[in-house]
Amino acid sequence: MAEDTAVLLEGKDLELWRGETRLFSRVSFQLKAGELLHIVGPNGCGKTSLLRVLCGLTLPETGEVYWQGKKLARNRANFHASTCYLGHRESLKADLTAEENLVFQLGLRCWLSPADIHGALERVGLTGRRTVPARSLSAGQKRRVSLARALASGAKLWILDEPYTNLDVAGRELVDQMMSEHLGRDGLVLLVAHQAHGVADGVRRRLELG
Amino acid sequence: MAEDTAVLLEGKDLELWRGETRLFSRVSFQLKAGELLHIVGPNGCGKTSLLRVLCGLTLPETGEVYWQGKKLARNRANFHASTCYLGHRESLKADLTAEENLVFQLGLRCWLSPADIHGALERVGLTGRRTVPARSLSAGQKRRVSLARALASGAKLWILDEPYTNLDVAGRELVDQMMSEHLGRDGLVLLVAHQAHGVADGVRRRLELG
Amino acid sequence: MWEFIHKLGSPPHFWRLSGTLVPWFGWFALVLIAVGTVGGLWIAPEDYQQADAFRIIYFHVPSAWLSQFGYVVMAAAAVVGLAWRIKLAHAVAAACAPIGASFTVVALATGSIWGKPMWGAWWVWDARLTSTLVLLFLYFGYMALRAAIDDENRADRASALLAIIGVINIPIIKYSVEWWNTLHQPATISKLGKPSMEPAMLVPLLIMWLGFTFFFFAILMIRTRAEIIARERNKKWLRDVIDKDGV
Amino acid sequence: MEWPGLGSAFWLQLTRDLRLAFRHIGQAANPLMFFVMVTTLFPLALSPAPELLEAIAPGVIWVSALLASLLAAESLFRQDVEDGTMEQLALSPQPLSLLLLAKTTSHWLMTGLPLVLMAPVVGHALFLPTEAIPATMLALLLATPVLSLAGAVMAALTVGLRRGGGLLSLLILPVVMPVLIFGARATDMAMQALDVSGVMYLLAAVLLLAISLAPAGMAAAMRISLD
Amino acid sequence: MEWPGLGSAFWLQLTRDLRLAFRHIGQAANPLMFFVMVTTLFPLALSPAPELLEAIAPGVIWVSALLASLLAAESLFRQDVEDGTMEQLALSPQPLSLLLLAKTTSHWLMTGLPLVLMAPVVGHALFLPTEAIPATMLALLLATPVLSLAGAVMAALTVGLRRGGGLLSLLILPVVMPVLIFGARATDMAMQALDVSGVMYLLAAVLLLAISLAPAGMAAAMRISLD
Ligand code: HEM
Ligand SMILES: Nc1ncnc2c1ncn2[C@@H]1O[C@H](COP(=O)(O)OP(=O)(O)OP(=O)(O)O)[C@@H](O)[C@H]1O
Ligand SMILES: Nc1ncnc2c1ncn2[C@@H]1O[C@H](COP(=O)(O)OP(=O)(O)OP(=O)(O)O)[C@@H](O)[C@H]1O
Ligand SMILES: [Mg+2]
Ligand SMILES: [Mg+2]
Repeated sequence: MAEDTAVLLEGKDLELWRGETRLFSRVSFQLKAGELLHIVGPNGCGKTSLLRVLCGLTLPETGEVYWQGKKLARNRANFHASTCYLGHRESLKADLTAEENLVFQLGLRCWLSPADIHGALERVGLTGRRTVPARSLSAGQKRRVSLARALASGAKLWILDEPYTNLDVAGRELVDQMMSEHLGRDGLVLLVAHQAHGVADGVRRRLELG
Repeated sequence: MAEDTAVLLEGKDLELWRGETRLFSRVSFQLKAGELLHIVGPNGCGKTSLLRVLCGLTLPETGEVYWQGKKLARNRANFHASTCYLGHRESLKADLTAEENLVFQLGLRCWLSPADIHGALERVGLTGRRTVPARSLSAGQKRRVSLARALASGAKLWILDEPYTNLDVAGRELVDQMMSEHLGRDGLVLLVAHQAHGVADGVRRRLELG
Repeated sequence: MWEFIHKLGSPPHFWRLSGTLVPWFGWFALVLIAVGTVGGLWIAPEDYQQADAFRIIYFHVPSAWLSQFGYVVMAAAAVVGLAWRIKLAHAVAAACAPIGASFTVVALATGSIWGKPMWGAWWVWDARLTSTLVLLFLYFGYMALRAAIDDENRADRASALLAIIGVINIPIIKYSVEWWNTLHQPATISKLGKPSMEPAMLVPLLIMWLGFTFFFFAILMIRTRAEIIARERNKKWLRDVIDKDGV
Repeated sequence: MEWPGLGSAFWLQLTRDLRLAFRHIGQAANPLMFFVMVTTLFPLALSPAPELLEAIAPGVIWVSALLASLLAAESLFRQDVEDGTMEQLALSPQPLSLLLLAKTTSHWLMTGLPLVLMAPVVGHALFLPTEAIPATMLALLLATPVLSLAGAVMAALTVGLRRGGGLLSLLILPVVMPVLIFGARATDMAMQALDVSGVMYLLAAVLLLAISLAPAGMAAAMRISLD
Repeated sequence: MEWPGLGSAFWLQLTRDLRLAFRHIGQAANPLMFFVMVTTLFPLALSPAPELLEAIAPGVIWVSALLASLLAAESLFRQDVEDGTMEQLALSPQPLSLLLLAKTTSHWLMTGLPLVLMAPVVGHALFLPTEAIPATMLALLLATPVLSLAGAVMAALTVGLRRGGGLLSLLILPVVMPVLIFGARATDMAMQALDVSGVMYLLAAVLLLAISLAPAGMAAAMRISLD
């Protein structure tokens, strides 16, 4: 049941508690190939937490997440092989260069030639900073490295938590382009962003939290 | 020479190198009471580095920074007592609550009653999260804690590096309000932000980098 | 089995059950310990070589036994809690740790009091003694870890994992006397078939042992109820129950 | 979906950690430094009577080995968790246990292996009879990985938490005490020219046990800490 | 401009770090537990003959002192630098050296002081003659702060000059070793009922030197590292 028309990612009435407070409950949605889900809500309403539940980092109080119809816990490896998660923190080793970081992180999930990685880095405009350790990259440049990771990962599902953060105007346009292309390739995008995204075509849905 | 009409903060042809690359050179500006300087430029052009030079964390290659006419190195304590710096990273202790963090950080620079701190936290909308350690605050909530620090610090010069990051719409408006009020109080603001800020009144200047 | 676990796993049910059981266990323990003490300290004959010093065995052995049994109970509860995500099991484990720790302390204390006349030293570095000390450290580690984690859910799971890892130590304690030739008494009671102890000494010991065990469970249930109160404080059923018939 | 095999994943993780370690050569050197200090301290501090030193040599070697690995366990996973790379490991298709095992291996290569190699030097400094040294080295070779593995499990349990208070040591020491006992016994017996094979088998058994159980434990603990 | 005085700043920093270490007062017991364990290790590793233990007691006590100070030193400042709070300290009107000194003090309170307090217990467990204990405690009281200060300077250096900066940490060896040796010597002499005042004066002198020089050194290293 993995045709592109079928539901790929599904969340069934998810509920999550933090301390005494219930962040969200009865959150359900379905996502097909080529669809983008834009999750919005005020600060602290639980968007990031929801994303972490969806990619299997956090156990929900109740509810289940399904990937290609199977429970996430059942086929975790398969799911992770086809997802790419960009969190609030770019997860870079401060002492390694952007390239070294990508080579390692992507090497765990797919076979890549150095050319692919150079291509991705060039796409996000970091060719000039080959030799700089991630520590001394600027905030926006770090963010761009994460974008390059998403590009090169060849993942089917992108989970982006505020990808526009720290990016200049050109950078924000780049993100929009990337997402449109990805959707065009029948990819899925889970987007959390406070400002409106610029994805014109493709199926776009909204999920209001809180 | 510390009347409000006088120049309070001044940078005289600052130049900074990083590795092989020159980030900026011959950067000069003057800032009077009640003025806002909006520093803009593409990612990695050196905005953050400039701010760090201005608040004395980084030594410039050439040039000098003056506060109230005196060299910064001369009256560091005086200068730091009247500045508040918000960087890319919120500098919070993950294990302390927002309140504990503020009590400590502000306690080093001024005398405050708990009421003041509560007031600031209430202003930024964190009253509901008194008991939560900063670790488990959401990204936007952390940013709001930093805003509260600026509010309560009673500093004359605010140095804000992308204060809008991770904030929802209401949060971004809050930042604009805060800045307008601060300028109204004859405060100074050094702002780095990629999107246009919403400060209507007060003297506003732009500095293009890179 | 499955149903049973989940039925027992529901706090309200456990609350009712324990409410009825605690008094019974308590009284059993009291009576047995009283009988055992009398039997052990007065009726039982003197030991031909240790004179009266040996009588401390009636407190030493049961507490030493419970120090291990308590850990096993804690680990078992932890397994249940992790495997079936039953919160009550975690509560039991949490309640168990301090009890087990205190029995371990008693075992160590009585042991070293006994050791003074027997070995001429309060403490010797012998395998069983050491592994018992390790057991105490394990209890402390468990409690320290639990205390260090703010989020209750995570505290439960992390400390449960630790408890399970620590189980390795139990067989070491149990069989240390066989594996290494130690100063410490080898199994004299637990030897199947004919115990190498005359009944007049043995019977009170067994009674004590039973009494201590009942005592252990009584305390365990009481502490678990306390845990439940702490965890379910803003649940409706608890308020109703407590309003109806107190704690 | 297809993804690179376990072998290459393990290798990738291992090489990355080693590269990082060598960039922070200082931190990596700490445990070794400690080891040297301790072993030189005893002869210098105590009345340096050879027979006394010889008597305490096993204890010194083993305790300092244990403490050195303890010292290093603290910073095993902490940095990865703080900079968010651990999250990415947990989200990779590779089994987390494998990756953490790789991290532990590199950690052992940086802390445990040097101890094994230094054993002869230390042994001489403490007048350990030469015939006891091979046995000691073998025992260390078998025991130090266990120390690293145990340390790794506990580190994974406590990584999310505020440091200090020696919580980690409180958790590790009880678990590793048996290893210490066996190891020291091996050295002791070798000094008296007794047959050590029995102890060695025991240590080897413990090592196998640790290798087979610890990775799963680490992974479970880490997933809890990341939650 | 006016700002709170040095005293209150020092106090604020101190209390914050202590609170970070011990969220619950119960955790204050952990360091004590830690020393109990470390000292139980040696008898385990050695054949537990009282006279032997007595002979090595000084070494054991002082090694665990060294360990305790090293254990925490490595990450004494690293976390603050990484989460950016150190930046804020450097930007506060208070002198950085004072604040870092406060941090070091809290570190000592967590690691050094417990050792001093536990010395009698530990000593007893290792059959240290009772008359040697007061001298040992005094020596520890003088020496452990030096260890903490040296560790702090080392930490500031490693945090700062990242690549291979740790190698500089070897520089503290010349500082630390004498302290340890003299300390252990003090215990040793006290055991033989010799006059220890000389050693004590020496330790005190070293302590004064360290207190007067270390803070400036830390601050300088830290400012470089923040640049
Ligand atoms: C601090 C010192 C001591 C400790 C930590 C200690 C610990 C233990 C432990 C853990 C057990 C096993 C209980 C069980 O599994 O049911 C035990 C049993 C026993 N201990 Fe001790 N003990 C100590 C000192 C002594 C001394 C000094 C004596 C007498 C010479 C003694 C005599 C016994 C006896 C007779 C048993 C029952 C053996 C059996 O049948 O299993 N213990 N002790
Ligand atoms: N132990 C706790 N007790 C109470 N509330 C908690 C606890 N831990 C986390 N929270 C709350 O859970 C929420 C987590 O929010 P999350 O990070 O998912 O928000 P978000 O939607 O991503 O916000 P942002 O837009 O700022 O990123 C926060 O409001 C936080 O205050
Ligand atoms: N060792 C180095 N060699 C070369 N370039 C370096 C080195 N260290 C830092 N840089 C460069 O210095 C710049 C620092 O930029 P800075 O953080 O000031 O940028 P920024 O204007 O704040 O960017 P952003 O808008 O993304 O925050 C980056 O471009 C970085 O690549
Ligand atoms: Mg978020
Ligand atoms: Mg910047």
